[in-house]
Amino acid sequence: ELFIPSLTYRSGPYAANGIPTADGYADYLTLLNERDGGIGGEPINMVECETGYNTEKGVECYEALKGQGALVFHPWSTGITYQLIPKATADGIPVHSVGYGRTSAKNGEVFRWVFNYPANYWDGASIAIKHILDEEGGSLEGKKIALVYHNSAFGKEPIRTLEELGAMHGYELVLLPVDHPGQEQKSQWLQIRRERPDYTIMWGWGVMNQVAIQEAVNIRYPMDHFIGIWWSGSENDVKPAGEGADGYKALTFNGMEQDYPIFEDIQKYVVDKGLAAGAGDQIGTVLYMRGLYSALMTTEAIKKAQEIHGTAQVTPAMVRDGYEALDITQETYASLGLPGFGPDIKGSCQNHGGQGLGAVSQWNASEGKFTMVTDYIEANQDVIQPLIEADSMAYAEENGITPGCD
Amino acid sequence: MFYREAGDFKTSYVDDNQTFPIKFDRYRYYAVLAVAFGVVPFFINDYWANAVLLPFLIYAIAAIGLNILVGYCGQVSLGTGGFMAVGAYATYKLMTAFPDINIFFHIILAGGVTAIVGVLFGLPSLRIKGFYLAVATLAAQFFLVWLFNRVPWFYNYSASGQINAPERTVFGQAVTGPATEAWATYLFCLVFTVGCAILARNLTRGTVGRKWMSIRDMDIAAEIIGVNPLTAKMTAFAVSSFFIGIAGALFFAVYLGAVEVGEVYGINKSFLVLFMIIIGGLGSIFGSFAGAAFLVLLPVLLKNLLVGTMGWPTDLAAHFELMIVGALIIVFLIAEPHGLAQLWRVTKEKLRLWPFPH
Amino acid sequence: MPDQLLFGMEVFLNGLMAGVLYALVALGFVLIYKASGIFNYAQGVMALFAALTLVGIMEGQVPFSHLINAVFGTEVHHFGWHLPAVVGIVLTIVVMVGLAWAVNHLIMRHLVNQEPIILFMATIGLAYFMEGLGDLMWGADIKKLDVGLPQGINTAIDEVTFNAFGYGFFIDNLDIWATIIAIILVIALMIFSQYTKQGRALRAVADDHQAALSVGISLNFIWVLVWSIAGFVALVAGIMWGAKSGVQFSLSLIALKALPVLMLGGFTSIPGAIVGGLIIGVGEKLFEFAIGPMVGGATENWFAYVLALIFLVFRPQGLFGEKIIERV
Amino acid sequence: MLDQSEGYVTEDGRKIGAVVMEMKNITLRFGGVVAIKDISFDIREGEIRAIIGPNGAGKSSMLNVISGFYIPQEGEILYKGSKRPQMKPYEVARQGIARTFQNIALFEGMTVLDNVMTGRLNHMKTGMFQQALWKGKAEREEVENREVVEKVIDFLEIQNIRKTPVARLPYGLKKRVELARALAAEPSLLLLDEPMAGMNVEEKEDMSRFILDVNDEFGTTIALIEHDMGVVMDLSDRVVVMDYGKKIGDGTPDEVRNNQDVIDAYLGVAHD
Amino acid sequence: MLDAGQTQEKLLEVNNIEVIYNHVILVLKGVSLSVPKGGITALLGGNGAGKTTTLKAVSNLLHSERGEVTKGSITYRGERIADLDPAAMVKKGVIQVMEGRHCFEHLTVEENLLTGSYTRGASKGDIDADLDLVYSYFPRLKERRKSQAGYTSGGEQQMVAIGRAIMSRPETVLLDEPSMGLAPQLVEQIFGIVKDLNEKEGLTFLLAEQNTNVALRFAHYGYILESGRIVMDGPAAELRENPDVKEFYLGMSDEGRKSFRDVRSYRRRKRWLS
Ligand SMILES: Nc1ncnc2c1ncn2[C@@H]1O[C@H](COP(=O)(O)OP(=O)(O)OP(=O)(O)O)[C@@H](O)[C@H]1O
Ligand SMILES: Nc1ncnc2c1ncn2[C@@H]1O[C@H](COP(=O)(O)OP(=O)(O)OP(=O)(O)O)[C@@H](O)[C@H]1O
Ligand SMILES: [Mg+2]
Ligand SMILES: [Mg+2]
Repeated sequence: ELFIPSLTYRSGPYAANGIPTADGYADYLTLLNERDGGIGGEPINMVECETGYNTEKGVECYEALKGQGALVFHPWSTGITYQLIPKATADGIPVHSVGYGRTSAKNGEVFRWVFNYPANYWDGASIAIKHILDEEGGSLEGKKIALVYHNSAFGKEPIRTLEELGAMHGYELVLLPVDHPGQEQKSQWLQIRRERPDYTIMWGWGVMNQVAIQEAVNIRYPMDHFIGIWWSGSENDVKPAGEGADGYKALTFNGMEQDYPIFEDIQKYVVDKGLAAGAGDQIGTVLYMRGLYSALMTTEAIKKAQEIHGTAQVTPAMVRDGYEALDITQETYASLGLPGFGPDIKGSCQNHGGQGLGAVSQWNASEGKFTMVTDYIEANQDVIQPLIEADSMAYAEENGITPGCD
Repeated sequence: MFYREAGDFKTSYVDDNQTFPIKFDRYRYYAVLAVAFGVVPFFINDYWANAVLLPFLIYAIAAIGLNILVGYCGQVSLGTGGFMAVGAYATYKLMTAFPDINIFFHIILAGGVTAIVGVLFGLPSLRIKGFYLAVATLAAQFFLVWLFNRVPWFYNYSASGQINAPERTVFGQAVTGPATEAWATYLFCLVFTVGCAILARNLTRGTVGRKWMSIRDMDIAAEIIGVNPLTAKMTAFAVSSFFIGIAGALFFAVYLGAVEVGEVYGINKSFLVLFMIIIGGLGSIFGSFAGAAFLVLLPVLLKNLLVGTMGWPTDLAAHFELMIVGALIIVFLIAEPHGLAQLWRVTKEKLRLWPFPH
Repeated sequence: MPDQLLFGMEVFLNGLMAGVLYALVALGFVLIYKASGIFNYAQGVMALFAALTLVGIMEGQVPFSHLINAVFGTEVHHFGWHLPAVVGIVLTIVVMVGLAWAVNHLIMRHLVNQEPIILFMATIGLAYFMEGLGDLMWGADIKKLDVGLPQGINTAIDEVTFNAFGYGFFIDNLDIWATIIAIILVIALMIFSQYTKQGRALRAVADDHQAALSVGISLNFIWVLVWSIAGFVALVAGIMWGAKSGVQFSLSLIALKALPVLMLGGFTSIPGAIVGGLIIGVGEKLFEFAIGPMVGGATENWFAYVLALIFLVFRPQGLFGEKIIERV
Repeated sequence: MLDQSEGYVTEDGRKIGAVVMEMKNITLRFGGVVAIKDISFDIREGEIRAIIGPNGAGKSSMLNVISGFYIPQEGEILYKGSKRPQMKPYEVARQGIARTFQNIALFEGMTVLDNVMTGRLNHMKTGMFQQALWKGKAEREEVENREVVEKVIDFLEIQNIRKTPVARLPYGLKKRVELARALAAEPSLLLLDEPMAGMNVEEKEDMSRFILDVNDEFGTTIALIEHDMGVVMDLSDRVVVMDYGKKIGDGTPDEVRNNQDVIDAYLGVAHD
Repeated sequence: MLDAGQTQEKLLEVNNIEVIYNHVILVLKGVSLSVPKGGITALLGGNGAGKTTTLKAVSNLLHSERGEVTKGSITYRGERIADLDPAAMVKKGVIQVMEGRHCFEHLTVEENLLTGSYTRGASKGDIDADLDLVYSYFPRLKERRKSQAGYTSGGEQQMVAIGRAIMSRPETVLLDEPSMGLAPQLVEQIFGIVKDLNEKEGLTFLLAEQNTNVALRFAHYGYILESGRIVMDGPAAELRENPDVKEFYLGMSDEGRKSFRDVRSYRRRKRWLS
């Protein structure tokens, strides 16, 4: 049996986002169990543990579940990820933070047990700028770009990257922090209205997203010049603003089509059997698909681990090997019933974070869904890689880690 | 007669001033200490340490601290989270600036730093009272969190804005960092908790404590009979913040190891610690422990019961958990407004009279 | 006029509007504090709960559907109706009155004559409970709330100011509506509390529960009454804020924006809530506008509190609060 | 009037000393209300000085002025011969002035013993750090002061309620505990605001005895507000009568009793 | 209604009640008394005897003090009142003037008085008339009617409390230590008012007092309470003549009133029971 815990937050301030994510994650694993009898013939035992997005509860969950032989942890919260990095490293259990968590964990030589496939926040910043470059025909000279961000570690992540890129492309960066929780953003949006930035990028979370989008609509900011990070781009964020939000863009690293073949299987093996997680009403939403994608990466890693070690009953250490050997291509996606679903990912001991590919999606209010409007764009690794190197080495030094692969 | 004090005579005022004047209580107290120091470390595992005992011990310190301010001195404060953050960041700066000094002293010093900050934010209490003061202390909460988030010097300019506790040892045994053993962190915190409890007890049974309580019960009368409100309130803020600072330091360094200020030391923490002392009992050290135990254990218990034993879906369980905690708080207050400590006292009084009802 | 001044004026006006929105939340606190000396921590959650209920009723959501489905294995979600806003609001008021009744009979009644901090604690328990209940009843997803209030830039003001200064001011229509509603509410509540018998009784209760009982004021009645009114105010606040951010859990956090307003205006003063709101709104917006960029921004959260704190040092009972009686 | 500088000897042979406290032309206003209007009087060492007057006359306000809690708009206070600068109430207390309150101001959350111990605050000097460690100086000091307090407790016969929280005590006992708290401070001047309100005759007799004994044994000067004329006439050496903030009489009980103004304003009928 | 003096009709009857505070403190140990319609009944006794507790048991204010009547019964006009809340008691015409004033500090004196008329559906004119009545009894209050009650002197607050009760036009008033802290003139005056109300308006009074002397002068019947038990009762005139009462409650010895100075030793309290 493969014990895979899932730290969910189906309650608390971010429950609206936590529910679809957790559902997608759970449904995929259930599907594998029902359809394939697990992974490599070994059934999956998934256990949810509710964190409410609260760090201490996360720690409690971790301690409770690690004792039961957890193979890998998805903390689903940056705060919890930071908690688990040292703990899981000491315990030898992989931690996978999908598009959140500590960016420099991409450096596998320092963070031996931590993975952040398929992309990180610095990738996100770079992808957004690349997209803007495309829109502007290749030059951002003299342009003004505003960053509206959650005033926390998470929100501050892209600043360095955006500054570096600004120096490179010659745009001016305007920083507009929004304090938690972000229900009042009048000041920030009045400033945007005055400064008229050509583009606005948003690093938001929770209620901040909804308010920002509503305010943007109120000041009639051109929505297609407003780009959110992937955590600011779910149906939850745009729906309260109604029609006005039409055209809002957000980054993504997974597909959001409504006709993947896998849906038939999910219907047949999961929903119809009454095994759907939660209320079963989230299938196909952006966050559901992200949860599903996370499960997909994890199970692929486990498959790899089984291949490498020739046993179906893998251990956490083997799963890490599987993660490092992760190699997901377009064929893989297609074979899983999700053609074109995500970018190619190829891991290694050094690279725990994938190739940094992401796409831009856009909200279509009348149809009520996001659609991808670009192909997967590659982040500017020349800029990002040195930053990652510097940050991870600082961490290594602080904690007495000798970087390297064992 | 389960509970007897008859025949337990005191012949000196020293005896009468003891913490546990009743023999039975005293022995029970020694027994608890013996188990805590001598037995628990041999049976503790990561789960018990990290999910239950460490938070309990650390919250108990914070609760004692807040209880001194609210329960003994009557100054309601909602700045606990912010002050804990001061303790945490002070330890972090000290740990990284003076790596050769024992962490033990860093934590005490961090308490000292918090005490100073506490006094600073306590000054308005000379003018502002009651709930006005409570809300005013939120200024400290929000400002401090903003400050630690804002000024990179506090987090040593790390890219993530988080602080991470590097490994530090006591007697060669790691108590912070990833490579700690459950028993070591437990004992480390236990020493602080017991130490703080004893200090708090000493302070509250003597002149200082009486000054605090007189200010709490009737500040004008207290001033007229000779209590200087400035020193009384400021010492309460200082001592209280000292303990809270220590709690914040341990919370960061020993328990969590990595912290982002807004998330861990947010306003919820302030409320949580306040709940602990109200549920436990204002103006009671035992109550601080009881309240901390209640609010640390209850959610864990409920979760294990509802999800683990009864197999409910996690989200339903989480909602019910909230409802049950809320309802229990209310039920407790209705049954005994003065907290678990008072409940315990009444029970003792009843036991003393047992089998007679009055 | 120089640009900075124009911008400053725009910020000022928007600060006023934001202040009104804070005041709407603060009003609920004031009412209950005035009538019982209780600092009602649950006020924010009540706003959330009211808004959730309103949306739920309007959209025909089946309450507790998640629970029902989990227990009975059914698949019910919607009744399949869409009610007009007015009907929804009326039904929600009925629910809030029911809530007020339950709060009084299950909680407050048993805590007569207790110290304020104990009552405060009880409202925290209530907040927890309602948080869980709200989620369980209506689900945790973010809902769109639309009762037909206009939203977005007011073009008339934009044009007028553009013609006058060459720079169009941004004023949100929703804010204008909020202001109108708030003014009506404040006037009505002021009349109620100053000039009616019930209003006087309400203030008497706040001073001394026991003495109020002894002159025959029925605490049960007074409390159900004020909690109902507070529930109604919470509904109004919930509608306004819900229109901005969608109805979701975080709505309960608006309480934190109301607290400094409350301090500044005085816990017991209805006009104080409005004046305090305006001062806080303008103060924090201007500070963020003028000083914010120098210190890195996002100052609004703490600035409101610091501003209120400074005020209080000079006037410990807030601007309009009842004088704190100090006698021996 | 009695002569100003020297003391005098009372009927029962007690010797009264020089003036310890002199109130000179005190005026106190609250907004429009004039609580005290240009009042002067003195208190002599060792005497029992009563202040009487109808309700709202300003008696309690006068005690509050002496305690430093109200600051008069006009007038000055001479204490032990020199002008008292404006002081905080706790500084006044440190000069050896203790008092009780009209509406009992005990610390409800504390036990009787703790309440009485607070009376000794100004005699206890150990710092906070020593207190925190307890053993040694702090404990010694505590015990020493406890002994004094126990004497007061014995004196007032409240041994059996030592450890009871005061909130539970009936009114009369509370009054006595308050007196104990004031006595514990070993004051040189004791201000009593209606110490016998709400007591029956028997209890008043006891309380009278306590007051006389304190005055006798410790030579404490006492200023006393009381409405029971029997008590006032029997106990006090000199009486000040106030009405509507004004002084309408000052003198020995007999003088006051027969003062027509006093009879009109306060006594109603001539008391025997 | 207007016939002075007591009648035979028992308005209020307390039968053998026991009261416990906080589930542990037994305060009343079987108290019985009855209050005839139109009479002034005095409840006398030392500190802590349980007078206040008895009154609160009648007005049902005990619940808010965490006290409970655990045994016995209380009837008003033959009806059990255990389940009524205090407001209902006021509506029935029973109002308590609480010991220690309990004014509404933040309300003005006049507003305080007006709260007294809360339960009445009376017209503004009637209420104003009553207000004038109260002011005529207590002219001092009229002067201070616009000040916050919290800032008035002790005696003024006592007047407010009594005036407030009158405003409710009660049938029975439970008066708890009305004389406490009042100037002698005013004590007489207040008892005079009580007597007036009793005789002219036919109000019934149950009066808890320490000031035995005055109380027995005005009351028709008296009960003496010691440590939670009734130890003696009888018509006021008789009680006044009882030697024990004389000695312990009136402070008189055979030679008339003694000086407080002459009490040379502390009295060993004499108690009938306990
Ligand atoms: N809330 C309470 N909790 C506990 N004990 C109480 C409470 N109220 C009163 N008591 C106790 O009940 C006893 C009777 O008190 P009560 O107030 O009825 O006396 P009383 O006769 O009115 O005395 P007094 O003349 O001093 O007012 C006292 O011993 C008192 O300690
Ligand atoms: N802090 C204050 N603010 C306003 N008015 C006050 C204040 N203190 C006292 N007063 C007023 O001053 C007058 C004198 O009050 P004081 O309490 O001194 O009277 P008193 O002589 O002690 O009367 P009693 O015998 O009734 O206690 C009263 O009219 C009172 O209302
Ligand atoms: Mg007075
Ligand atoms: Mg009484």
